[in-house]
Amino acid sequence: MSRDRGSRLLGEGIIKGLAETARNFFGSYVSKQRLTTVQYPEERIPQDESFRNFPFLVYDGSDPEAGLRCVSCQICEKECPPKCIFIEKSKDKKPDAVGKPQFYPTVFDIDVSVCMSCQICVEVCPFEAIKMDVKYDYPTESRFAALLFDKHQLTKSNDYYHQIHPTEASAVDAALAAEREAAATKAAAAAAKAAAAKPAATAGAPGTATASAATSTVTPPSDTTAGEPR
Amino acid sequence: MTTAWAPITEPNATETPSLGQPAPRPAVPVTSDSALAEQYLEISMGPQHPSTHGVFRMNVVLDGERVIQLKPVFGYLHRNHEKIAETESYLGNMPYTDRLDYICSITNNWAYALAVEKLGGIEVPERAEYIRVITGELTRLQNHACLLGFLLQDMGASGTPLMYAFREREKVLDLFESLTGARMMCNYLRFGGCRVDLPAGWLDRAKAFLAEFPRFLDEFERLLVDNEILMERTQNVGVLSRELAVSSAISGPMARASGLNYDIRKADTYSIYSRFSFRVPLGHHGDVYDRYMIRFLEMHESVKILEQAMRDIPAGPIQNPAVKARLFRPKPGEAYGRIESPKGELGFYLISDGSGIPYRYRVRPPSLINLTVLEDLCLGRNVADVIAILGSVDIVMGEVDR
Amino acid sequence: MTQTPDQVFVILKHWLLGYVPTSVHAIASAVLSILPLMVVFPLLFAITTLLERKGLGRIQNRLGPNRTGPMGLWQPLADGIKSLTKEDIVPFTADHIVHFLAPVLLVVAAFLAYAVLPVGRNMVLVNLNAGVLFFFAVGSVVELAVFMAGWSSRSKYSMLGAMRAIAQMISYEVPLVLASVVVIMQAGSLSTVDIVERQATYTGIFPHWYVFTPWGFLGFILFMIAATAESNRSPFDLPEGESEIIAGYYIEYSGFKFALFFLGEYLGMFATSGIAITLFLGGWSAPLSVLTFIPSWAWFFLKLLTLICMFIWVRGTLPRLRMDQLMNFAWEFILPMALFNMVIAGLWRFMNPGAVRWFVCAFLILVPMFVLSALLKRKKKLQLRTYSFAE
Amino acid sequence: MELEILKSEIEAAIPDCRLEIVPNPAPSAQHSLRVAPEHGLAVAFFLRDSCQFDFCTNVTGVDWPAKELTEKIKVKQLVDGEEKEVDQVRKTTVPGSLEAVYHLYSVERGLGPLPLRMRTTDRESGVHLPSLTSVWRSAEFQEREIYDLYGIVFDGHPDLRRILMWDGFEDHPMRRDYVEPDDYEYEPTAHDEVLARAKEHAAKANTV
Repeated sequence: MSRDRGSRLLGEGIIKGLAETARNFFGSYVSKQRLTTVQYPEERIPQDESFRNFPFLVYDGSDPEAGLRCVSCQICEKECPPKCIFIEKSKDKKPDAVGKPQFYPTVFDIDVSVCMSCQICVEVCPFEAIKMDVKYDYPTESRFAALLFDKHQLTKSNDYYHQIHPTEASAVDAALAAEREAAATKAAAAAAKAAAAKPAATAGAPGTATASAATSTVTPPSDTTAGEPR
Repeated sequence: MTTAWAPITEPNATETPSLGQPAPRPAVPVTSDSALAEQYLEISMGPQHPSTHGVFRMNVVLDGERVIQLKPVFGYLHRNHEKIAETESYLGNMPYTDRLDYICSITNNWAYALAVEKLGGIEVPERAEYIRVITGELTRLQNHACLLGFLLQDMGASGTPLMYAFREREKVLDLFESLTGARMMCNYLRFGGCRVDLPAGWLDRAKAFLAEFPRFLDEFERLLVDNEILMERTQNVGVLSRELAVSSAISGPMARASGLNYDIRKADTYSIYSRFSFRVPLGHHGDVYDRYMIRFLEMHESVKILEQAMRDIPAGPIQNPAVKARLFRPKPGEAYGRIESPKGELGFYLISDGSGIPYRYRVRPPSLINLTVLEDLCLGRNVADVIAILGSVDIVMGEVDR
Repeated sequence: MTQTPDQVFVILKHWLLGYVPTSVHAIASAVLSILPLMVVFPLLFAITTLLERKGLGRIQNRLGPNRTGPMGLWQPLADGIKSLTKEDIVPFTADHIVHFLAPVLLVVAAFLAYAVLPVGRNMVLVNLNAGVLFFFAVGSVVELAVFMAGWSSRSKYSMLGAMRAIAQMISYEVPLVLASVVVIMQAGSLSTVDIVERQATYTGIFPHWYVFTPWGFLGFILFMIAATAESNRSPFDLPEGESEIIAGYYIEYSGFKFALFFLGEYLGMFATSGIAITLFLGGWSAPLSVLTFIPSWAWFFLKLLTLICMFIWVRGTLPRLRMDQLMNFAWEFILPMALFNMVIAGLWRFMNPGAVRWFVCAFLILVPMFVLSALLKRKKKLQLRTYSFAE
Repeated sequence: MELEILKSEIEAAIPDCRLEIVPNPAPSAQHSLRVAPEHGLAVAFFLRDSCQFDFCTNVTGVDWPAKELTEKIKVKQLVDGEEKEVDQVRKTTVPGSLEAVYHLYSVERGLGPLPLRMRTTDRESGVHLPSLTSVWRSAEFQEREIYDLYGIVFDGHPDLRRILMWDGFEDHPMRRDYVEPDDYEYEPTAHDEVLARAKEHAAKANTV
């Protein structure tokens, strides 16, 4: 874009600049595009659906303790770049959504003053147990203790998750539902096979064996790194 | 009551400076010791200074208003990014690269991803390459707009061009927020592709933004490009010769303003830049005005690239399935990958010893290396020019100090 | 005394004087004249700070202050209270007496300049027959106050700012005076009241303002450029170049002294634009003969507000000049044009009136303007650059 | 491949200098050229002037601490009377060194990265390398950074000072064996060892 122009009066560029600011001055009364102020506390820019801030733990159903998806496999604790997640695993197990006994975290702290909401934990979690929240204003009185969110402050229901990230939540639910069906069909197939094998193995207490056989033959959970769906 | 100008007494050199005391100042050439002797005024511009673009300090020795000696001082924002990188996994380093040049976070991610892909020999699917070009060029647009605003703010135009530039930048950041989830800390690219596909309607919003971006460029040009005061303040100020530019590896718009035809998108083509037709503007004088205009013309070129990229972006996967993000262990070896970031040549040099953690992780910071010639450009000029020249170098302290 | 609304303040003053015993008559009349000026112009200063921030905001696509009061109306009050309550820090090595006196001297000098300003029909504080001379004499005291501030705060940045301020103000004082000499030549008197009287007559509905003559228009432009420099306003705000030397000579001031500096600067701006109105825009006279029913003081303040908006508009647009460019511009462009303008005014005076005179003078002004601007351009090698493109 | 040609060219031009090609197993195949420190300057001038490598983009410091290689070898040994094959673990320690890597490009000939490497004799006393700032001006700040973070002293550098750390700092933080001082202020996250250290410091602080 080369432009050549003879020598002009000294002030011509300045006058053009002044005309430009005048257009913006009068434009600001007319067009919305030239007045970009948003009165923050009263008006707020509508938040985009994929906005992310600090993480939170998802639980299905109504009871936060029982429906917690997190099985405290501590992958997110290892992968978190600024190391701001602290998990302590439970001794006993509780049945998860599919009914399989899994560990659960007795302590799940996230130090929000260190977390940079980079969502690496969401990416590496194999159980869709941790998702990104959208709430960003957490006024607290002390810098360290109050900003260390414990499990109760972090757990939020799945329909809250549907509220803030609708498309992502429905995709996650679809994937989980598919997984559960696969697990259920495999369990049913295993039960059927066990039932077929049992009559061949003549006697044996039918009732309790099939029940325990059904649950135990379902793919035994490997304690540390579970299979990775993604 | 002392009427004569009593110089502030020097802390005697013997006592070691405690943390509160300033370090004993370097010997300032004082011609003779009589009270009326000609003394040089030694001021420190920064680290708290309205126009040093962050915590950057210059020890300037002035003779009246003319600069005799200018020593830059770095390190106020030094977090030892490379030491942290030697304790994090490859994936864990990606969010930290956003914090290098915190104005263009996606191009930082791109440079790191490119280096790791060279290290691991990873291909990137078509659609991911197009998304990378689109987000990279959008980053260039908002970085150049941002810089022109700051440069004019340094030269006294009280906020008006800066506000116009930021009005446009906000639109780009909104696009990034809806794509990656965060406005400035995108953490969006992965080794072998991107993290999330374009949400529905994102491409149309991007096209709408692109349609009216040239209007901002024309407005900016009418506002100031022909302005006599700006021309007087910037023409023939801080001239950088082509030989000095090559010898001190100056890269980016600052080098092209001195006529050095070295744009990495063309010279060392990476990704799919060979498919787009765009031109590289070159200046002939290498002064602050040329650096201002080159960035201005580069915005026009970026708009052209974006139009072509948005027109023929294919459907398809956005992530190379073979690459496991979490337990990624490249084979031992080393690789140096570089891209044309808005500030210059941003390179990553990675040495891997086969484990999941990089053995050596080095960032080639364009801002720091472009500052090598700051003293050569500023010698003999006066204080107002030092600020204009520093503004035209376009530094971001996150990248300079790492 | 014809229309009462025009003379309402004069009548009010005389009515009040009636209650005062004749012994203190002189002092009371002086106080009754000074007091309204001491109230009106600081009030105008308050309004201007709000106008400036709202105007700059609108230029920059934003709203400007609107939180304090309906349209941000109480913002000046808030600023005043803030500056009163802020702690007044004086650097330890500062020269305390001179440090304290600088803002006081600045404000006193600024107020003195209003003595000769004809705010309305026979509403002038003191009708000196050398009014303009008095104005420029008092105007130069401001430089002294500025240098006192810079020198006494013993800080390097304030020292740089003070040096710059002195150089700039002195080099723009000369063209300021020369641009006004043209009007004095034409009006034949130094008294501001006579100058306004001479411009208040009309032919048909058009007034005899000097700005409508070619030399008057050029004089007005030169005067306004020099006035911007004199009051350290935008393209020439080098003494307090925020991006370079942070705040120049008043960097070491805080609290009310800092507010006093602003008051002094704005009062100086009103005074110089007041004199510009008196010399070129016909003081308090109405722009059209049919509009004389509006009181004369209203016209003065209306013109003052338009000039203030011009200052704000220029501040929102232009970047800052560098020190040596500022000086070259003063000595190599403004001064020669002002001298040339005096020659043209002389020619205008001795040619018989009519269209011929108009075109000759106008032509004789445009020629040197182009020559000088081309000369200045070539010396600085300013040109629009072309850029090559590599494929 | 052209690196061999380049190596032979250099060795022809500069009589007694020995060059060594360091293969790079990664797919990027950026093989590098190692030169002895005493010939570094001569090789650099030759590369810049005759081979037109005039764009030195990146200067990196790398720390190779001493390594212990343990390998099993078969050793004939007399064991209670007769000859027997016995495998034995032998520990050989590779001496540690600091290394400076210069990535060179050519603007005219558009040549790719040529990493030029120089190693110091050891990591304590012999940490001297020739400074290539006189050849490529871009190395000035980067060599100061390597001196600051790794401790390689570049002889002939115009202004070798610390660039990132403050002048009163003694140690070199990027070395592998750098021990972090544990008395700098940090924000103790209220958890495990960080918390423990904070408590221990608090105890020590108010006792002394």
